[in-house]
Amino acid sequence: MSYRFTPSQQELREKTAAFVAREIPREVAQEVDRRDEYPHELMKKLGEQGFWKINIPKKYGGDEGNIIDMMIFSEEIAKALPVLTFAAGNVQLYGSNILIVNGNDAQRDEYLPRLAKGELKFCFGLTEPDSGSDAGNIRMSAVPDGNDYVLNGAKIFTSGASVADISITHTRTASDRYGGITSFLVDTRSPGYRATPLKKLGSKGSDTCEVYYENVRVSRDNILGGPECVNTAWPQMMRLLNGERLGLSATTIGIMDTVVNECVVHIRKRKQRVGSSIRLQELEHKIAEMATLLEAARQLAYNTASMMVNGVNCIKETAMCKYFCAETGKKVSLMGLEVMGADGYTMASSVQHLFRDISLLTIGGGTSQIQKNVIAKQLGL
Amino acid sequence: MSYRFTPSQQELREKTAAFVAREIPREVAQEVDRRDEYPHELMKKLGEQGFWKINIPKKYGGDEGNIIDMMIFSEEIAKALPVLTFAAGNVQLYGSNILIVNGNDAQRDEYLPRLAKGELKFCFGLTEPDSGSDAGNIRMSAVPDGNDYVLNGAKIFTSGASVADISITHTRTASDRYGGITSFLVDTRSPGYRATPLKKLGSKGSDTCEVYYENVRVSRDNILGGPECVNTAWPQMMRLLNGERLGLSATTIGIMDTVVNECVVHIRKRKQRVGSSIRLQELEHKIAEMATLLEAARQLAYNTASMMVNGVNCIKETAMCKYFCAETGKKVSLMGLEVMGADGYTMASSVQHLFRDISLLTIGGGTSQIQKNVIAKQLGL
Amino acid sequence: MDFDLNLENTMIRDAVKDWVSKECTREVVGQLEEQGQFPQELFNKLGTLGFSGMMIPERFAGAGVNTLAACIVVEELASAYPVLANCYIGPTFFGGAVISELGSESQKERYLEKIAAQSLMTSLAFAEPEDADVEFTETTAKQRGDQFVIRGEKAYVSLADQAELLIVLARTDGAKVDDEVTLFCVDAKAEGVEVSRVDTMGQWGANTCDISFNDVEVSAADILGGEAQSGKGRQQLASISDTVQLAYAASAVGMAQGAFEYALDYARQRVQFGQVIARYPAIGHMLSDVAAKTEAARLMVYRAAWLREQGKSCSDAINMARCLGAEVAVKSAMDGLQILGGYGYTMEYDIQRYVRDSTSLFSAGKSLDYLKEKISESLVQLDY
Amino acid sequence: MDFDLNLENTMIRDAVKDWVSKECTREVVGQLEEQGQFPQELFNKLGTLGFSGMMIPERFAGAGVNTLAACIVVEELASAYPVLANCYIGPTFFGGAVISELGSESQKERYLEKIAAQSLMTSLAFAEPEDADVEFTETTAKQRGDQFVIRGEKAYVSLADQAELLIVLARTDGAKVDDEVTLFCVDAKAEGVEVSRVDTMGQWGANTCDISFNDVEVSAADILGGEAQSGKGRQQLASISDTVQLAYAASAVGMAQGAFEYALDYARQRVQFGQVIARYPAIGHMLSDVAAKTEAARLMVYRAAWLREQGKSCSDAINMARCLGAEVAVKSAMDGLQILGGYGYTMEYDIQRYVRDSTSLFSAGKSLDYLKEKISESLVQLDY
Repeated sequence: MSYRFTPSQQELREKTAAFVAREIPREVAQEVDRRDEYPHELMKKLGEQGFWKINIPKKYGGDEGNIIDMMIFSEEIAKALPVLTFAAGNVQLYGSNILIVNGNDAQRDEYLPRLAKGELKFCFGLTEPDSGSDAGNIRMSAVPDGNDYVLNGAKIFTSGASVADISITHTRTASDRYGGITSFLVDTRSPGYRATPLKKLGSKGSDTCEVYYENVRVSRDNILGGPECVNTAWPQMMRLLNGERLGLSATTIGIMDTVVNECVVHIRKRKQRVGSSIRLQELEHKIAEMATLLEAARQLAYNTASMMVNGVNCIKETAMCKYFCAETGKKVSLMGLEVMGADGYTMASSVQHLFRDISLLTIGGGTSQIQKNVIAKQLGL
Repeated sequence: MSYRFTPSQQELREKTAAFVAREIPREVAQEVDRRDEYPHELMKKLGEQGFWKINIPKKYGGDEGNIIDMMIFSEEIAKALPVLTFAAGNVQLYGSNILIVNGNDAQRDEYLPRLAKGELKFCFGLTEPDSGSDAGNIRMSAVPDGNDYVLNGAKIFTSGASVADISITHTRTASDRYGGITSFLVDTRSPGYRATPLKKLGSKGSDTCEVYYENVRVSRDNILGGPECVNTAWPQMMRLLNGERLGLSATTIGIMDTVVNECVVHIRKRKQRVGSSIRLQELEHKIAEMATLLEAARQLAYNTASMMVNGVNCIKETAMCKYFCAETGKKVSLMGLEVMGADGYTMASSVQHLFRDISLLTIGGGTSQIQKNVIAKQLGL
Repeated sequence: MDFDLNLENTMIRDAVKDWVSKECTREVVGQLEEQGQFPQELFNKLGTLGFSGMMIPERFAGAGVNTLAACIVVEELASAYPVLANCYIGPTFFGGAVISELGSESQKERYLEKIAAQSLMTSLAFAEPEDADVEFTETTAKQRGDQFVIRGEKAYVSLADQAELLIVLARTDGAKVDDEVTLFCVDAKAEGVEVSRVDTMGQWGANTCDISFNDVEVSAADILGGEAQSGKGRQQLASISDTVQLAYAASAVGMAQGAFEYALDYARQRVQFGQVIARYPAIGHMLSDVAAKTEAARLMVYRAAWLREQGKSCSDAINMARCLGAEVAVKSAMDGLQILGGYGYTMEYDIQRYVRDSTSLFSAGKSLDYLKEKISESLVQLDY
Repeated sequence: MDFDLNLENTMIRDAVKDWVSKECTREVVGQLEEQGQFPQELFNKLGTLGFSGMMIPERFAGAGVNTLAACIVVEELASAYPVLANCYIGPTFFGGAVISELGSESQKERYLEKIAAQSLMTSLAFAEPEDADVEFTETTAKQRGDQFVIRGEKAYVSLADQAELLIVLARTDGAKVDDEVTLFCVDAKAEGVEVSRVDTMGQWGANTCDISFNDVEVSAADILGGEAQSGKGRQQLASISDTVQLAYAASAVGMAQGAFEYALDYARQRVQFGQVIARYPAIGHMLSDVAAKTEAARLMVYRAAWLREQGKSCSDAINMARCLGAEVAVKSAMDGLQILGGYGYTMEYDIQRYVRDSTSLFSAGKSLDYLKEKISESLVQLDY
């Protein structure tokens, strides 16, 4: 029992941290937030540096890393610009990972090499206006027509939908609630596909969209996993959940790390200016609590990941992890805002930026309430 | 990086769990609590089963286990009877561990073999009526007189002081606040030594005493570590802190484990009786939260322990661990009381028993406030 | 708006405070705690103040209904000795208020005068060992002519061993739906009533009891409010719930205040690192937080009492006060324990008592999650 | 005790509520938010209601001091549009209350009438870029004959870009101890005053500004309260702090209420798994908790306002209300965000605005830890 990263994981962390230090100074992060534009340039640079290969199998030109590698990448990136981990998800998670887990060989052969090179982006069209936590309540229709299906309906909160090349689109193909959902690889250049980005509190630049499908035509070969996978999108999605939860957890850890550091620097400066004072105890204790919560979240996240890597069933644990990390991250960010005072409330401060970004994380990827439902069920309740 | 116990550690866990199942059914635990008597019989049985050898070096007849072994033992025992982990501390921690870390060869040779056999108990006389969190404020005097020292003063909150054979007693031997403290091995049969147990909210049976020393005579050879260790009790004590914090953390984990299980059983029963109902969601979510907090505490504790085992400097981390585990344990126990309702408020319920016991753990072994001071300092504040 | 107590209530508060400071000294309460018995003597002394009639109209020998004053008495008692507050709640709220509001004329005549004289303890026997929810009531009342025969088990009944009058929830033969229940006034000394004490973590002396009803006979006239109220227990329970929860809310605020003052007192004297610990933000801010939340909960209780007195809708206000009260009472006790540290953990100091007593508020009368459920049901229907 | 508003204040509340529902519609506020500018037009409309004189005696053209009513106005404005509440606080509390209480006769004559007509915005320039604490004030006021020359930097001054009057904290030459400071009334358009906006996470339109004072000349008569008050800024600040914090406390309660109603409204309509989500305890209990804490904080604010009006000691009450208010305002907004989920995260829905605006309460005027420090200082000296 020990907490140890492999040498290649340590290398990945250093490489990612170096990328962040070089390419994402605070001004760059602030600018992405201010302009609310997808970080195309940073994405391109990430690709050039080989970060898209992390989780792609060797035979497709990748590094064949596991969830821990993905988390290391996300944590380091999130320290400076959390939204970039979501954008990276358009390649690593909703592209490569989905195809590795649920695609068929033809789909993998077609897309993985190009994903590894940064030539493609995917997005994940699941949520609809009336289906949030109730994710199975999918209404978008996919009606067979010869060798094709014709898709009609609307999606919402699809990140990267206006910049992606392929949208993994969930549709209703049979009445059975969970057994009648089919996932298609939809070319976003198809006629009838239209995506409009939403303005949001945070995670600006994620290109989170409302998407409309009007008679979008897709070949049955583009069913995720191939034609035989019709009506299996729900179990396909279940296979992704553990990884998604852990990836989001890593993002929260990166965020907390920076919040804690910013607060430490802030109070140190204040002490240099006005001297040590017992009056600062309250704020110092707040920071001690924040740092402790971060440490607990970090240990929980990476140990849960190692369960997953070791093939242990860990639905309960990943749900706990996502729930704990997101709620803790929100709490730590709020405490950070309080510690930073008026300074933290300005747009120049990374703490408010990270606070706005993390506020999504108790919602996206399954709300805390849904995670608790899952945990309770796994506890036999 | 992975969460893994060695086969011998797994064996130890099973052996301890079997002991608990066999020897400490709820009625026994309740009886210890009710009578508020030191659990002599259980201590004797633990000794017979070889549990005192866990952390004693092989050359003294022990198993040479590390802090993780100690934690496994504490966690399993605490599931049924937390106070027994404190009583066990009279052998393992304040006896064996102190001698291993701070004793000299003569002292080790004299005591360790007997400790391994369960023939001796030690207690740790540090706190005084006016020195709690301010532990350095020691006033008990030790005045040299020939080859002896003469001790006068009072200690408080010394666990096991009326049943122990030896009290590791901290005294003031020079005016320097932290550099003038000396620790003696005081034979409790010495004339002038008097210990009276205190009645407490919980941890009943710990034999936590007020202790009075009236002209208690101790040879200078009985200075912990030998005569050359005069005035070094403070750094000696610092060497014990990481282990103590981790041991207490393990106790909280055992407590939380039982609280969560009791609540799960309680709600399952209720569901069997009245059927599933959305009205139970609140309580189910509470349990999900409790189970999550337990998981986070567990990961934090054992990973911090593995840092210590690997020789990493971990003052900050053990302080975080003790602080997080104790506060979380208190919170989880309070939530448990709420979930259990009127059932949990009866003396028959282990939840109220564990709640009363854990309420000490944000205080003893360094309060949460002191841990936060330590953490803040380690963060450079 | 006026946040001052009126003269009458100011005088009542002063009188109780004065009495408490003289009679409920640390020594007295400490001894009573050690004995763990119903504090009969102290309770009798309290009775001489005449506060038990505060929820009873004057025509039944009561002091006239003064809900706010009754809450203030509960609050002051609870701040020094929560058990005594519970003892007072028995006659005043469970007995006086419930019978005054829901009793039949003959029940009022039979009980109220004795209650007002504090010589008749009333207990509410609603919950059962298996469930506290009304719809799972298994205790039955079988009709035999003009009589009913009650059979079943009740659990966690406060002070049943001291009670003369038990108000018992049962299901009659004719009950058609799950929540068609009936409340009976049962003589606690009647044949077939068996009361046994349950050991609890706190509230020692306000003895929690289980009760067996082994074919206990009562008449139709013993139905609370008279025979016409048969099967209407559910509605009566809603009104009783407000009464009971208001009393517990007041008690919660008193406990919060008592634990707070005790901890503050200690923190102002205890010196560590050369300074009284109240001066450390780690301690001082804990205290200021509790002080603020206690004051807020107190205002909630007074507002709820005032609404109830004015005959206005008050269930939400009461349930909110009760939930906030429990939260701050437990917080105040737990923070106090932390502030007193090792000393607080010993039975020598009173803070452990507040810890043990305040945690009874998780389930006193109803669980907090039940009360929050009621509030949220009401919010859903609310018209903003 | 009386928990009803009197007739006058009821009418004022109704009038504000009515005005808010008509003028501060979601559409209007949404547009103003998008522009991110001082809401001049809406503010002018508000001015026609004549509420800016509520902290000003009648003899100075005010409405007569009605602290409770002023708090109610703040509360109602904040519940729909927190920025507008801050705009109202500027003249009414920073201007009207401060000048009425502390100004010299000539200052009152000069400013109050215009303030009462809401045509003179006042800002408080106390904090500095490096520190918000008085004793670290580095801005100096050097005396030159009858004049003072102010030089220094002030930070995080609300609405300074709209202000005509700045009340500025400075240290005079003669200051002997760290906290001997002086408050000056400075014309915001005076030569040497440079105001620059600071982008903030929320409170868009209630523009936060930095100010440079580059040798700004004022006369001794411009010392707040007149020349005799030179060096006595510290005491004046204590009184101003109460005024300011009471206003922010009221604003906090308004925000809590606004966010709560918004979330409740959504939760009553949004269906998931075949049921409106307000019916799920996970959502319903969140709402009931916020409802209770908002009500409690509101009572704390009203009590604080009432104490202040009665001339009673009110600093603790105000600071407690302010801390509880901030806590529940942020909680209400954050819980609301959670309840609205993905929708709440978009700028299309208002809850994100409450999140951004309410978090300003961590540092509005003073930090929460500073206020808790004040409360605990007072507790230590308290006589129970």
